[in-house]
Amino acid sequence: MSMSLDIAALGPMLAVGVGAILLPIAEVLLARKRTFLSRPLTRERRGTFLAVGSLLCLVIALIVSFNGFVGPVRVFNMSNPMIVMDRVSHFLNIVVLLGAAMTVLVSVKYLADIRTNHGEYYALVMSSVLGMMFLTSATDLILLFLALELMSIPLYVLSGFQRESLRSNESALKYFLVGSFASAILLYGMALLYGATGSVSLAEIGARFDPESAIDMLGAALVLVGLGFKISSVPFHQWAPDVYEGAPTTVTGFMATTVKVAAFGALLRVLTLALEPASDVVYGALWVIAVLTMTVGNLMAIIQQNIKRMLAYSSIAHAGYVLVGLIVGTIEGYAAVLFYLLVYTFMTLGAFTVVAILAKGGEDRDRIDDLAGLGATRPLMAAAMAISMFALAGIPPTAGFMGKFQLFRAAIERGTETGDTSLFVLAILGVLNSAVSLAYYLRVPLVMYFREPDAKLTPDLPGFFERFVLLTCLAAIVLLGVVPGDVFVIFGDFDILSKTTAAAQQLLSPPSP
Amino acid sequence: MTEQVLFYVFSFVAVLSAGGVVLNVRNTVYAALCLVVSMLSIAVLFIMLSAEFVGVIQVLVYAGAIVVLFLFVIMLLNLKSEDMGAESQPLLKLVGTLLILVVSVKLVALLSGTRKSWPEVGSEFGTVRAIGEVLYTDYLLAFEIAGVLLLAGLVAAVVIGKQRID
Amino acid sequence: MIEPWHYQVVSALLFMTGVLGVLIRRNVIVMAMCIELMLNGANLSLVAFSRMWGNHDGQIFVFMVIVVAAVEVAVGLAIIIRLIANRDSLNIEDTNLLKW
Amino acid sequence: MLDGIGGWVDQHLLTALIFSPIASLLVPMMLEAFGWRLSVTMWKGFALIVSLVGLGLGIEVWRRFDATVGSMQMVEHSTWISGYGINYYVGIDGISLFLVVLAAFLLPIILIASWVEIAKRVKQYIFFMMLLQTGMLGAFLSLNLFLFYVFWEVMLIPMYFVIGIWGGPGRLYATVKFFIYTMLGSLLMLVGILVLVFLHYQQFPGDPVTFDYIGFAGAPGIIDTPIPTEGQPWWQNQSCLFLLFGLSFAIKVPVFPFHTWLPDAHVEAPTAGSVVLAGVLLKLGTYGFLRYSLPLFPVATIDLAPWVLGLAVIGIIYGALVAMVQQDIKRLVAYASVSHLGFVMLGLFALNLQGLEGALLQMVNHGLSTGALFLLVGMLYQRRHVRDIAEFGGLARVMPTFTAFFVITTMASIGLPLLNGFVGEFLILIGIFAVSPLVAVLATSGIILSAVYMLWMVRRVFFGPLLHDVNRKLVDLGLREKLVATAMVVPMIWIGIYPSSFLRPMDRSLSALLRKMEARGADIAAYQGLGESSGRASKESTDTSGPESGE
Amino acid sequence: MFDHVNESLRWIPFLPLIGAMVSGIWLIFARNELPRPLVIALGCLTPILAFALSMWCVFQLATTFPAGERFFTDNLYTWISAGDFHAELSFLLDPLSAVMILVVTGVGSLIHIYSIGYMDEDHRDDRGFQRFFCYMNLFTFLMLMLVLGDNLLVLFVGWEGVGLCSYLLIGFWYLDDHNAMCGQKAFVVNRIGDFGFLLGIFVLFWAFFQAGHPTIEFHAMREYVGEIAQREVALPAWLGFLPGFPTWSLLTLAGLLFFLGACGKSAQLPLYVWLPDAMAGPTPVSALIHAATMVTAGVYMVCRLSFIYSLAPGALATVAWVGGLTALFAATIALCQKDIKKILAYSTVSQLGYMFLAAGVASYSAAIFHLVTHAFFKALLFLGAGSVILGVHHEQNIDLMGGLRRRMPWTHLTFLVGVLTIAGLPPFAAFFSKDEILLGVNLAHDVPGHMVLWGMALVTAALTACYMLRLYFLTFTGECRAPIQVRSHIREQPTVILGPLFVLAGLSVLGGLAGLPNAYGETFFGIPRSNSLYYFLEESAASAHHEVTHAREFLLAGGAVLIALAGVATAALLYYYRTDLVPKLTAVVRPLYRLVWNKYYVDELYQKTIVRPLLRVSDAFFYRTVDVRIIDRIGVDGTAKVVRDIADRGLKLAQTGLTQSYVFVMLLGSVILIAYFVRGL
Repeated sequence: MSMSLDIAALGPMLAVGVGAILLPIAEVLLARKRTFLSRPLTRERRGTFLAVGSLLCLVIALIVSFNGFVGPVRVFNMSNPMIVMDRVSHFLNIVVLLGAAMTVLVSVKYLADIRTNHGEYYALVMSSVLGMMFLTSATDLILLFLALELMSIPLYVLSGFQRESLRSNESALKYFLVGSFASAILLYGMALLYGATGSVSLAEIGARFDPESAIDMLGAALVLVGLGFKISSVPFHQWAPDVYEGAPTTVTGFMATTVKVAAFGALLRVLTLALEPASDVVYGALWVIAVLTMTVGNLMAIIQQNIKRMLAYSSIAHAGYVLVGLIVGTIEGYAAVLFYLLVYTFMTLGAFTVVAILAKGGEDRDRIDDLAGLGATRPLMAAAMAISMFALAGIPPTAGFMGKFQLFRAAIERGTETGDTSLFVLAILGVLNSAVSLAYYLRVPLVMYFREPDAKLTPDLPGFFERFVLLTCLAAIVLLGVVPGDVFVIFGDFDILSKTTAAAQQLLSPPSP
Repeated sequence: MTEQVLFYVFSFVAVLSAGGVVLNVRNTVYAALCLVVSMLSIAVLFIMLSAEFVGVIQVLVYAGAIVVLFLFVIMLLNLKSEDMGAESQPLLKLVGTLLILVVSVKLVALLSGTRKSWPEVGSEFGTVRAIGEVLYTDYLLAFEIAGVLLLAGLVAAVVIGKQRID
Repeated sequence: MIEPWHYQVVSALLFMTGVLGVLIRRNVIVMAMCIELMLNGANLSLVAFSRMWGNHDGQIFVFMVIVVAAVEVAVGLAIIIRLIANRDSLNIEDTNLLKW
Repeated sequence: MLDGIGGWVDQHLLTALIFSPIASLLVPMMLEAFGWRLSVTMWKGFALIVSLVGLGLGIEVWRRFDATVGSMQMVEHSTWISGYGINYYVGIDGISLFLVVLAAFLLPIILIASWVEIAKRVKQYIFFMMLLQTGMLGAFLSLNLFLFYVFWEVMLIPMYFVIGIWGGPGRLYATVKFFIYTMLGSLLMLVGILVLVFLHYQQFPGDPVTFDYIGFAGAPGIIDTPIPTEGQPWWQNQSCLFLLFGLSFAIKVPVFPFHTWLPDAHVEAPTAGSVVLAGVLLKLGTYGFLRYSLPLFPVATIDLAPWVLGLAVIGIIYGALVAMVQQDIKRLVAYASVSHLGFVMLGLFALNLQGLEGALLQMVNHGLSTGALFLLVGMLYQRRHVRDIAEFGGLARVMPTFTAFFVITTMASIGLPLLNGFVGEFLILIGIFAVSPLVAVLATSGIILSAVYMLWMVRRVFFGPLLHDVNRKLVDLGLREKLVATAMVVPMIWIGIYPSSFLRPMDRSLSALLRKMEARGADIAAYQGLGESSGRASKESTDTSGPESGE
Repeated sequence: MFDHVNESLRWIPFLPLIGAMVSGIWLIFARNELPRPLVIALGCLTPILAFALSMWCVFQLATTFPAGERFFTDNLYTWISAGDFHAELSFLLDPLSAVMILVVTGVGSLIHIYSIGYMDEDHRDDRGFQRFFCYMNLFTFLMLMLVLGDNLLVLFVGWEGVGLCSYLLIGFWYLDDHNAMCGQKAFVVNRIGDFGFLLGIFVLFWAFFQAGHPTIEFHAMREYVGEIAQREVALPAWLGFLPGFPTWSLLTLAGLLFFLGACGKSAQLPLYVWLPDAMAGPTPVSALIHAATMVTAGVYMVCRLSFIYSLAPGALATVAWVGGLTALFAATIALCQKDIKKILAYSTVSQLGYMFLAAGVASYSAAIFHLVTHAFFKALLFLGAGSVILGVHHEQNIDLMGGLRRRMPWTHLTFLVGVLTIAGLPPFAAFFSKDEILLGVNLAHDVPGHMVLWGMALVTAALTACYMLRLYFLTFTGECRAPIQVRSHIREQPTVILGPLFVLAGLSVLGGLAGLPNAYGETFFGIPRSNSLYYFLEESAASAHHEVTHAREFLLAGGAVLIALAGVATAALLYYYRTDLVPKLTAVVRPLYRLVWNKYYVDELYQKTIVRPLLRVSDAFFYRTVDVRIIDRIGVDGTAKVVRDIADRGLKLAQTGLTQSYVFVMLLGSVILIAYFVRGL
């Protein structure tokens, strides 16, 4: 049999994969008494080296993805295209890579602060990222499952990375148990889908899917449960707060952003390719899930004292917002989803970065009160935090508002076209929710600016990496909010909005490789 | 005829020993052993479904590696009998159990409704050769990813598991 | 005559047994085992379907699942060991520092 | 270089007006970035200069304004987010003119007034005030619904900080309450805007989707969208949309049951905050009604008018009664604002020229007189750091100048003729009388009550014996404060004596608005209880008069 | 400036305004006081110049303009214009306003001069002297706006403005809280009247608007009033108790509304309560504002709108009755007061009632006539009282006076003239004006119960004579009851104070000639149409014309004189010859006496029924209950709390931290999802 493999289609993955494979080796080499630098390295130096290395891979991957975006749609293996490298996957990969890169940058100092600076960290991050990238592009159940696990398993460990801290252990254990439980359910669902249609490729499943048959629908439901777990949508969300709170802050940031992005990518694929025939039932279910997710997330966030936990709930709520775009199911809707995921990454990472910088003396300082007086002591951090909060709350002229605006715009547009009241109600509930969300988002600037700083707990200055990340997030939040059109012109006419739209178009009309 | 006997026997054993894993509260080791039994019988079912390769893998990896790993850990922590205090949320678990029973019944009913017959398949079907061909052509990518996954798992297990980090 | 649905029933039973175990057993190791049971259930149905459709996708899938399962168990057990090292208990209910 | 800028400003007057406050801050920021240490005074001085430039621009706008046309003037239009119909689209007409001028006028006064009051975090203070100014001006001038919404929201953040950082003891509660309350309303408005936009998109399938409120270059704008009055789905009807918009405006105004954030905000806010709040921010609510609710949903306006009128009247009387029993001067003035803005609402929903012009003028009046009251109270607070009426008494003896200004302002706000308040209130009342004499009667009784609470406050603060010895040592206004007070009082007298210079520019725009409402299916003639027969009368008589057909 | 008479009109009000502005701005911005001479020049010269100018204008009016169109306007600019509503800022000089401005500027100037002396040694307040003249000038300006206003709105400007000045001047000595409170009371009560006034404007404007002539300008209204004469307004159902329900004549409604305003401004029942308290101000203020000019604005307004009232008999009757009742009511109260100024205040109320009575029977000229004479003698009385008060060192209680005749002869003389005038004895001015009023009432057949009114008017006249004489006797006759240390220093006042007294006394004596009734004119002097005021005013406010024989006129007059004499006699008996009778008498009618002595408890009534309940309701119910508790705590914070509690008390419980509960929830969720997906399940 003849195979025609298009290795280059995997460009971005290769870059990251190489990193994932080489970093552990590099770590071992660097850890020796006599390194090629001919003298033993402190753990910090080692960490920095590895971070830079992984950063290198990520940046290469980024560049490749940017190129891929403007290029044609490609698949790895013509005879059995398990992945499709279309604009959606490229776009989401870019988002994931950005998130990962920023995480890596922040981690260097943070790991030193919490005294768990192990080189494996970066290897695990890289392999997780690899999983995410495959997840966003997978069009095949097998690959979907594999990628999901490749993404999750390193995360189980990463969240338990503070080996000595009970909270970290607990977070890891919970994540592991509930996570693998969920993936087992997902697997069973996949099995049923396969049994119902006799194929593992999403496109063919979609072609043969029979909404009347019970097994098909059963499989669909179970798959939705599995993916719903990954995007932490109610009622499959409860692991998120615990895990996010216990995990090291940078890991939390990483999980809260990239994992969601990738999982939403998978969800997009499944919904558009496989479950299209069952769309009305699926969307009906998603409507309820979206409303629940927004509401529960926001309500629970109000009563939190720990900022990581609060952000966990806020990330749940935001998953709800994004679902709105999925439910709309138009080009605008999907474009809004993509855009929102990008924006969301910056907003949330900005916040988590600040929290990470606050860590000191081997432990996190993640109570909201720990931020008291930050506005006076550390203006940049405070500003970043505040703007992230306002963005998350969706106040113009920040990117968060732009994202929400597009989501609700899509909903209303579809609603007015079809006279579908449910979409209008969804939008109303959405905006009411974001009004509720103010209750906790505003608390952070309130504490930072209106409270007097605690004298003995002045956080240390953000280092170069951190400052870089903060400024990047700030710039992105503001620019994406003010001129969402042509933000990334520097990357060669990269008009986000039109790009998301273009990507969404490809999503709706799956390209024939 | 023999097929039916085999099927019923092994599926019975499989489910029974699976139940053993769940219900055997006293001794974790027994639970692990039940797991082995269940997996072996599942392997038999695999082979009955003319999936030799997978069956073999099932025996080697699952029974041979995974469960051994379990046992190893159990021994390492040498806790034969687990003694957990009082149940903290009995009601929830009761309801859950009932729910599961109901769902299982429904599920069985539903699945038994789907009547389909076996297609004729060549003798090649499910052999190592056949699987190998597909695996290294169509599913090459998946295979590679599985490799990375194993590496990642290795690193992960090491970093989290090893007793002390210098 | 044994038909595909027989196997499906068995797999479903296995799967649900696993679910039951995860729900009611408080010993984390046993919970991990039960997850393996769930995976096995899924595997069985995959193989059965693969036979039913006469294509190999299902078996490949199972192969991959077994790999995944192995990794999962390795990692999971590592985490559990770490847990034991820090807190001498296998009871899942003892790990609830993080709540609300 | 300079005349280059000059030329640009000459071309883009409104843009310059909107963005000069915030943009000009780049200069000192640059300087500081390059290592110059600017002293606090330099910052203040710079801010003052900038605000004065803004005032100059505002006056220039007024000078250029052509009172003989009712349409938008000095329009600027350029694409912001292509493909989304989101444009940078600003323009001014008789409705927004004086609110803009007012805003531009108040900023320097506020800065001078708070020259010493603001001691800590001066840079942040200046930044927020400038941002606030930009937001307010933008909201008044924008003609693109998206742009409007953005500016509308942008104002919240600086106000949040101004109250929260420089406010009184209860500031946290007050500021969060203010923020969430306002945001809740405006988010609903966002949904309303979206529905409108896509209704428009459906009505005019040929055109691209647009957020432009008034069509640019011949294209139909949102204002031209026919909106169903009944039929399915219910949420595309005028009434529903009116409510979506109206709630946010009503909260901002604030209309009766939604008013409780205002006293808290006023009491806790620093002087500057209170002045901006009372002076300009509240006007955005009434402005919103006038600019958007009335012309967009004329039929719903008339259908729901009874409710609005009811709430407004309740607000007038209720606010006055509650103000009467306040012990805290600022709280008293805050409730007085509720009462006064009730008048404005009445004027708006009178839907005749008298009412509308009165309402619009009253917005300016309220900005001046209540703003002045807050300024004066602030001066008092600077000296004694208390606001309890009981703490004072007999101040007229030690602070005659202060007393004089305060009494004049009071008289203005209770609507004494030859001062600004009277013109507005009179026009509003005579306007609403045409719609519902009963409402007019109730509202007019409000002017009795206003005299009661204001004079009572004046008496207890300024007259009677000097009970507290601390008050004996109070010093009268200094030069700076006299300047501020005079600057506030002069326009009051001007409006009171020669209101035409304000009424005339409004006239065309407002009558155009009324014609627009009629063109969009509002039967205003029938709505005017007296106007109805007046329609006949005017047809018989030679002049085509009638309260609604102003020309 | 004098080249054209129209142009010159505006300067009549503006001259005092200049004075007010200069000293006012100085007061605001400077710390010290202007030099006294300058203050006096500004304060007194401006009204005097205004007076001269008014004389000239009136002379022009009377001579250059032919009878029939004796009016001209001075139009400055369009003040308010919105839609069809236009209000010019323009002044109108016609016979009515001519009379008024002469009174205002004339009497005003005299009082200004008087004030120089009166305020001279007042040291209660630094810069008080200048402040006083500033306010007085401001008042003069606004009063002139009021009387010269060419339309309702300008009239209203003056209307409210004089209210403000009265507020400021009553509370002039603000350091005494009581004074401030009185000023506030005056302002608020006046506002109640203004409430009616405004509504009246609205009614008239829209009525004329519907008739196709949107205007509030007097001559235009008068021209078109016929077109709306027949308009009826439907009353809402809850007004069913009113007479004439369900519809009222629109003009009646308007007339009543305006009259409400008049009641406020001119202290008629039930809104008279502020005037007695207004005496807290300096005496010249009482003389100028609360006797001569401002309080008569209501009468002026009714006459100004006579063309409406003449078409609204219901309104007119109401005016008459309220006036008559007020006259009687106030006179009774005045009987027992002990404060010299309070007595004069109540007599003012009573006299104003007289004027309204006159206006109510449509004899407007009589009303104006009495207004003029009243301005003379009441100003005289107040100024005299002021000089007395100065003499006894700011003592106002007449029980502590007495025997001042010898110590202050000139004051005594002028005061006596005033007393006799108000008592209505010939040949003093008030005799003629009162006489005309009584005649008018007696003949007004179309007013229901006009004979009753006539009787009340006669009784009032008697009472007036009685209490004024009482005042006179108690103050000037008998032996001095003032405290010893004061007694020795009681001196006659300087010329600057006495001068105005003499002038006013002269006017009180001769003022009657302005409106000498035709009967007297023809009988004694052979002058036909000697009631020149009547004919002069006819074209601005046409009074009802009654054919009446001279005999009847004399008869009525004689009756009136007898009545007055009776009152005089009673007073003389009780307070001069047999002073010992008074205690006995009061002992006999003690409850009645106490009732009257406490002014019928009207103030207390208002306090109990209106003021206190309003405050209590506002505080306890509206503020503390509705605002704080219901809206804020339950409504706003309540919502927030509920939202929070949903999480804190509810959802939170699901987040147990126990893994297996999460598993359970997931399971539950999946089952529901499956049930929704697989209909069969």
